Amino acid sequence: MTTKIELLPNDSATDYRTNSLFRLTMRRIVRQRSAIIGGTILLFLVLVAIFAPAIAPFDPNFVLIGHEDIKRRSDPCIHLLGCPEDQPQHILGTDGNVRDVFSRVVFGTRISLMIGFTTVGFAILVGTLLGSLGGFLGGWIDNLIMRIMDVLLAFPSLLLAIAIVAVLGHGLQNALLAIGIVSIPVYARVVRASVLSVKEQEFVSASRALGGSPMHVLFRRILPNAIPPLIVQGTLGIATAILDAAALSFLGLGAQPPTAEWGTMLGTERNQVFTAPHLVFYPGLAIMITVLAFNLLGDGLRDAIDPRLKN
Amino acid sequence: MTQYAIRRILYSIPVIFGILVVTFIMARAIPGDPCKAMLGEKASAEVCERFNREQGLDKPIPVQFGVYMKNIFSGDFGDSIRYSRPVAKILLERLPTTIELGLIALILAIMVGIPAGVIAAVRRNTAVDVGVMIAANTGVSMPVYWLGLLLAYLFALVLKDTPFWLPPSGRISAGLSATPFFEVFQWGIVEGSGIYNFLEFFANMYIFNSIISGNWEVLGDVIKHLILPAVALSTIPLAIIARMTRSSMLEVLRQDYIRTARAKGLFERFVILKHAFRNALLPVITIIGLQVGTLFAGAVLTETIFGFAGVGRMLFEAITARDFPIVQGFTVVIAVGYVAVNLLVDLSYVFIDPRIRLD
Amino acid sequence: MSETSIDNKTEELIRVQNLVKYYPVTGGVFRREIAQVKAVDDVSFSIAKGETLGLVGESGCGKTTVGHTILQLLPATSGSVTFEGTDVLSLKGAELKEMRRKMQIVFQDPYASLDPRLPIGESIAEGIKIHKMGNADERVDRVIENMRRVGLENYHANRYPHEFSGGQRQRIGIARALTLQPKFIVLDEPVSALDVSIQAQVLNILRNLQKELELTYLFVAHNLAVVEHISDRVAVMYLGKIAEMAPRDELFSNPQHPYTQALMSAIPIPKPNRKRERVILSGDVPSPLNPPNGCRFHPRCPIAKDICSHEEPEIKSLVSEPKHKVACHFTEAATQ
Amino acid sequence: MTNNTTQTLLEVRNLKTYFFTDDGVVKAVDGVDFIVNSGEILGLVGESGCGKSVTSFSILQLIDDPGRIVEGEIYFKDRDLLKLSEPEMVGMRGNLISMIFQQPQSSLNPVFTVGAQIAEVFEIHKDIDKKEAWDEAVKLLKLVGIADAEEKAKSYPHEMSGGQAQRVMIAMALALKPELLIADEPTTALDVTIQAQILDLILGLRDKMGTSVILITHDLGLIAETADRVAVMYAGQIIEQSDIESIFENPMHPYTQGLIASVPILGQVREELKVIPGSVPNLVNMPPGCRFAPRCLAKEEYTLEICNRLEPDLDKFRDAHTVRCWLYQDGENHVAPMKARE
Repeated sequence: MTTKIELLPNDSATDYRTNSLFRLTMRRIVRQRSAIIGGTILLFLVLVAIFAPAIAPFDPNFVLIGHEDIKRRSDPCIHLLGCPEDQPQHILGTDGNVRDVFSRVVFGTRISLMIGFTTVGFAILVGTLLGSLGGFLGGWIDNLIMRIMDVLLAFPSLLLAIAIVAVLGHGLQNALLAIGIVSIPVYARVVRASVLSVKEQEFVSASRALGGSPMHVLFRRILPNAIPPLIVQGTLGIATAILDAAALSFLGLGAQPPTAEWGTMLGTERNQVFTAPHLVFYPGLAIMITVLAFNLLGDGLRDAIDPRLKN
Repeated sequence: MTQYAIRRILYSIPVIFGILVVTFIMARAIPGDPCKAMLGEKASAEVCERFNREQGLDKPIPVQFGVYMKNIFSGDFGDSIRYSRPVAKILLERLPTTIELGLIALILAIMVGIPAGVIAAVRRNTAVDVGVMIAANTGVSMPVYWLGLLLAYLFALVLKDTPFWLPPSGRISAGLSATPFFEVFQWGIVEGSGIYNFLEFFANMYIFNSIISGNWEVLGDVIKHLILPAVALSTIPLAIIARMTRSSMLEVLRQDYIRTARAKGLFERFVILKHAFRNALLPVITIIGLQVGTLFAGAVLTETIFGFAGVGRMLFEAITARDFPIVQGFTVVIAVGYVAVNLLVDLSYVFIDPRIRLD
Repeated sequence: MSETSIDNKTEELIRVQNLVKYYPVTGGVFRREIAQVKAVDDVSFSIAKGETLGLVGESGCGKTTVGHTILQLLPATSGSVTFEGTDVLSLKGAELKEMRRKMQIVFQDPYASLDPRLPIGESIAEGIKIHKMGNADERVDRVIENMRRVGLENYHANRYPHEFSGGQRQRIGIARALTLQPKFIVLDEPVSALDVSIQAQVLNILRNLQKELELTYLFVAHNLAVVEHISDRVAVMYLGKIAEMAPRDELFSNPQHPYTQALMSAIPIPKPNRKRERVILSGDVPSPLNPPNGCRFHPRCPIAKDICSHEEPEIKSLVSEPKHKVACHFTEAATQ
Repeated sequence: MTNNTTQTLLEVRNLKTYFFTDDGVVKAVDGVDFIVNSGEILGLVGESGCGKSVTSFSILQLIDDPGRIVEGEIYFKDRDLLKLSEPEMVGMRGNLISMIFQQPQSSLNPVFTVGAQIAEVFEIHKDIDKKEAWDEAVKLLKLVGIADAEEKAKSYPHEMSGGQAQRVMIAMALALKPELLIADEPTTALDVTIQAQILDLILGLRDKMGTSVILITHDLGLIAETADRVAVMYAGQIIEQSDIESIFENPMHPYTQGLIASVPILGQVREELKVIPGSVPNLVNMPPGCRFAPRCLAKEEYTLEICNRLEPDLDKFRDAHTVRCWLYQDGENHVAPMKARE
């Protein structure tokens, strides 16, 4: 025999549409003003990075001497805004080596986004491995992993990155490695914490009671549910990584001239702040906007994913 | 309660040991010949051999580590290659500058960040809240050095010849000097003695020194020099503290006991200031402890821009000059100091959260 | 212990003997183990095929731990669980996996017991996928069959847990437990998180399924009225031990243990103007970390005497009704 | 204590409290009317999400964002609470009207001692110093049956059991002998044996002080054993209201009937429990007509078509027994099938 139970009143049989958690989350994200603003800026930046050669009027490393009648560190000149037509147009002016600053800022987008995604990708990979291992296995393995993470966290992260670069040698690659290493503990902790909390959920017990092996339980039940906080942390982490990488470059430890990297551009011209402030202003603004985009997006994602912060 | 304290203190021992291991490895992990890396490619074989012997680099690694540990615990961080002086001495000279700058920045961040966060939480979803959050998000996204340069440009150049003018670099104007307070008072302490070094450390904090010795002209000048770097340095911690205060307050405000407080007949401002704030403070204090790290890292950038002869700038110069003993020594001290601050923060919970006492 | 014989006419399916579960308590500077929470302390019972044993008690009495330990979701400290002659607690790996097909569980919290990322059809199918039973078509048939059993429709399979009400989710949990065609199901407070009108739906389903599929239940709950409604026999737990156990009608008409009596009189009955003599127990339930010496109930017991504070009563059958067992110094059993 | 004439202490008229969420307007309380006479216990019963807690928070105006009282009057001794200024309302809370909650432990502030939290009530409403307030708090703790009150006053909420914490909450609520106590599921989070203690305590103190009580619960047994009158809520409305005997012996609304029949009763084994099909409607999209119509078996039995179109009123039926159901009411082109009106 079967037990007949009437359905919910709003369970009309014709309504076959389902709402996956993913779609529901997407809808909640769309409601977050900050996520939308951050996402839009990010989309814009990605487009700029992809189409940089089309947008930039010059090659970022092209020295204009001998091609145009232009001085070093000339002020921005925009014809539409009243700059005399007989002067060559450079929207953001030129730098100390007589290169077009606008083109360099545009190409800098590529490097910064690349820095953000690669370092955080690396840190998430390693951090997830360590965190899930520790959280799932527990015991001395967990203890050992977390103590090592504690040591890494005992250094102010940017300072540790500086020290690592100081040892390994200056350069963009080493800077990326250094920032990647110092970000690992954050992800290891996030993953471990969510593994521990998901592990206690009844649906995980149910999976075990159904005969699921430890690997099945870890990879099919626990880890997928630990991903959302990781995405939030990763987005915020990209912001920090870009900011830190720019700081390293500013100090001359990261990307080396003539690379069109925003921190490097700022660093090489920082003494000109009183004479040619545009050389300092625009690269810094680009850094800030990019970092802000990731911060806003991360904030919005967190609010959308963490129902406790919702009404 | 004491158990919690003891456990927390014991907990930091392996961490400090780890710090020593990491910094030890650092100096040995230099790719290629460490001697050439430090003394330059042109260093001859004999020079290098002597250098390795002096630095103990020719001994087996475990022995080197033993020596390293022993030296550090006796306060010996080796000699700077560039200055040929003990690293410890250089550190002691430089530290007061950074502490003063960092403290002012931290106080600024707390005094502005916490009220901003509380107000944003209480006025949730109003223009005030949105404004604070936009400012905070912009703040955490700001490159410190960029903000520093812009501030310098604005206050030193644009506002030149106005009362708002501020000096773009240095700690004190040329022509003024911060005579150590013990000399002003003519305590007659012998230069170089232990007590002299001790007092000099404090005298090197100019604000403290000029208040003690009552030199108001110097005080004003020193404060003028401190404003820009302190503001730049405090931006990120301030923004982070404001955000954390807001979210912590929001979390607490939806707790059951807040409803109880209202149901008792408490006026809203007491509900917020008495019942909510104290509970919201815990995560904020943790985050403040972590900001000390941000301040140290930020000091490298800020001091470099504003020409402050502090620890941060020295570290930067040492890295550029490949003066490894200084890099190593400074890193150890900053990391241990950072651990100590966070230890103190954890211990302070005992006084704020009664639940910890049970543990 | 004396709990070995149950009704001779019926076949015994599962027997729990001297089950003990202690949790370590760490403390001190080095977080060493300094004490043990005696969550379950020497519990024995058996359940016959097709029977429902109700396990009832207040929070912290160890009733849920019993259910979880039987299924090896928690390792037991000592004792044995015999299922159809097999010692369950010693099973590992493939043998344990095989045993899981026969013993299932339904959890208390309908919200937490379903993976929020999976459409419920997938959740229900998880067991048969793990055990690689049948081909894809057969699996779909099995899932739909079990969804219908609990009153869900085909098209529900593609929906997600958050689209269902609490009662529906609990029915999904039941369907998931049924797919492996188990013989025995631990029902761990299956209706305590549900509204009263929904409770009745789920209780009726559980009853009908038991008849239809010849299931055996261990029904864990804190609500005495619900337990009375669904059980054939009832065991009352207090601080990790069974205080009293008897066939349902016997227990409710003739409660012997003062704790059982107090528990029954504490339950409000929806009939106004029925003035009852109430036994209101004083004090709180003691912590299982430091259970009282002697009879664990003695500090709150209205009839406690000297002996109760130092001698622990054994669980014994009543002279008049051998199926009725009580752990109290002051029942007729004591004079046996 | 005795009341010579029944006086109305609290009257709620057409109360509407809505929550303005991203998903739409949740009409948690949508036109609630009831009265509480002085000295009586009114049981407010209903399933989760029916709006009984929101109703009680509305009385004290403790509705958090994004909720708002959009309409209605709440007369407390002939003064409309909704028209009071904020300071006047604050002066009422904890003084003339007080409240206890479902989760006693989380309802106490973890960073203050329980003694200080009780003493605070005196400091707010009475002009007495800290020392006196503390002494009063200790006295109250003794009154609510906490042994070793002097010592216990210095302890923190996490050091107490749920039962003790609820005693502290009761001490706090009854400190100033309020005229109305709102008890929101005061025993739901507690074990049955502790629940009996707490109920005993509330009833005992009420007899001493003559406080009127609104007892909010989902437990029909609890209502039957404690309340004088009952109001049954469903989907944001009161659907039946009467004295206690009448409602249990002669429930009129099909929902009330179903609710009573679906609960297992100790000592009464029934083969099959009666079931109310379906579940509570979505409070954002309420069905037109009667809110219970989609689940109503009586509607099917009598083939009432009006239920799906028009909402019935809460009508007085017999004496003080009111019910919101078309079975007993005539409407446009509708003649009540049970002829219950005569």
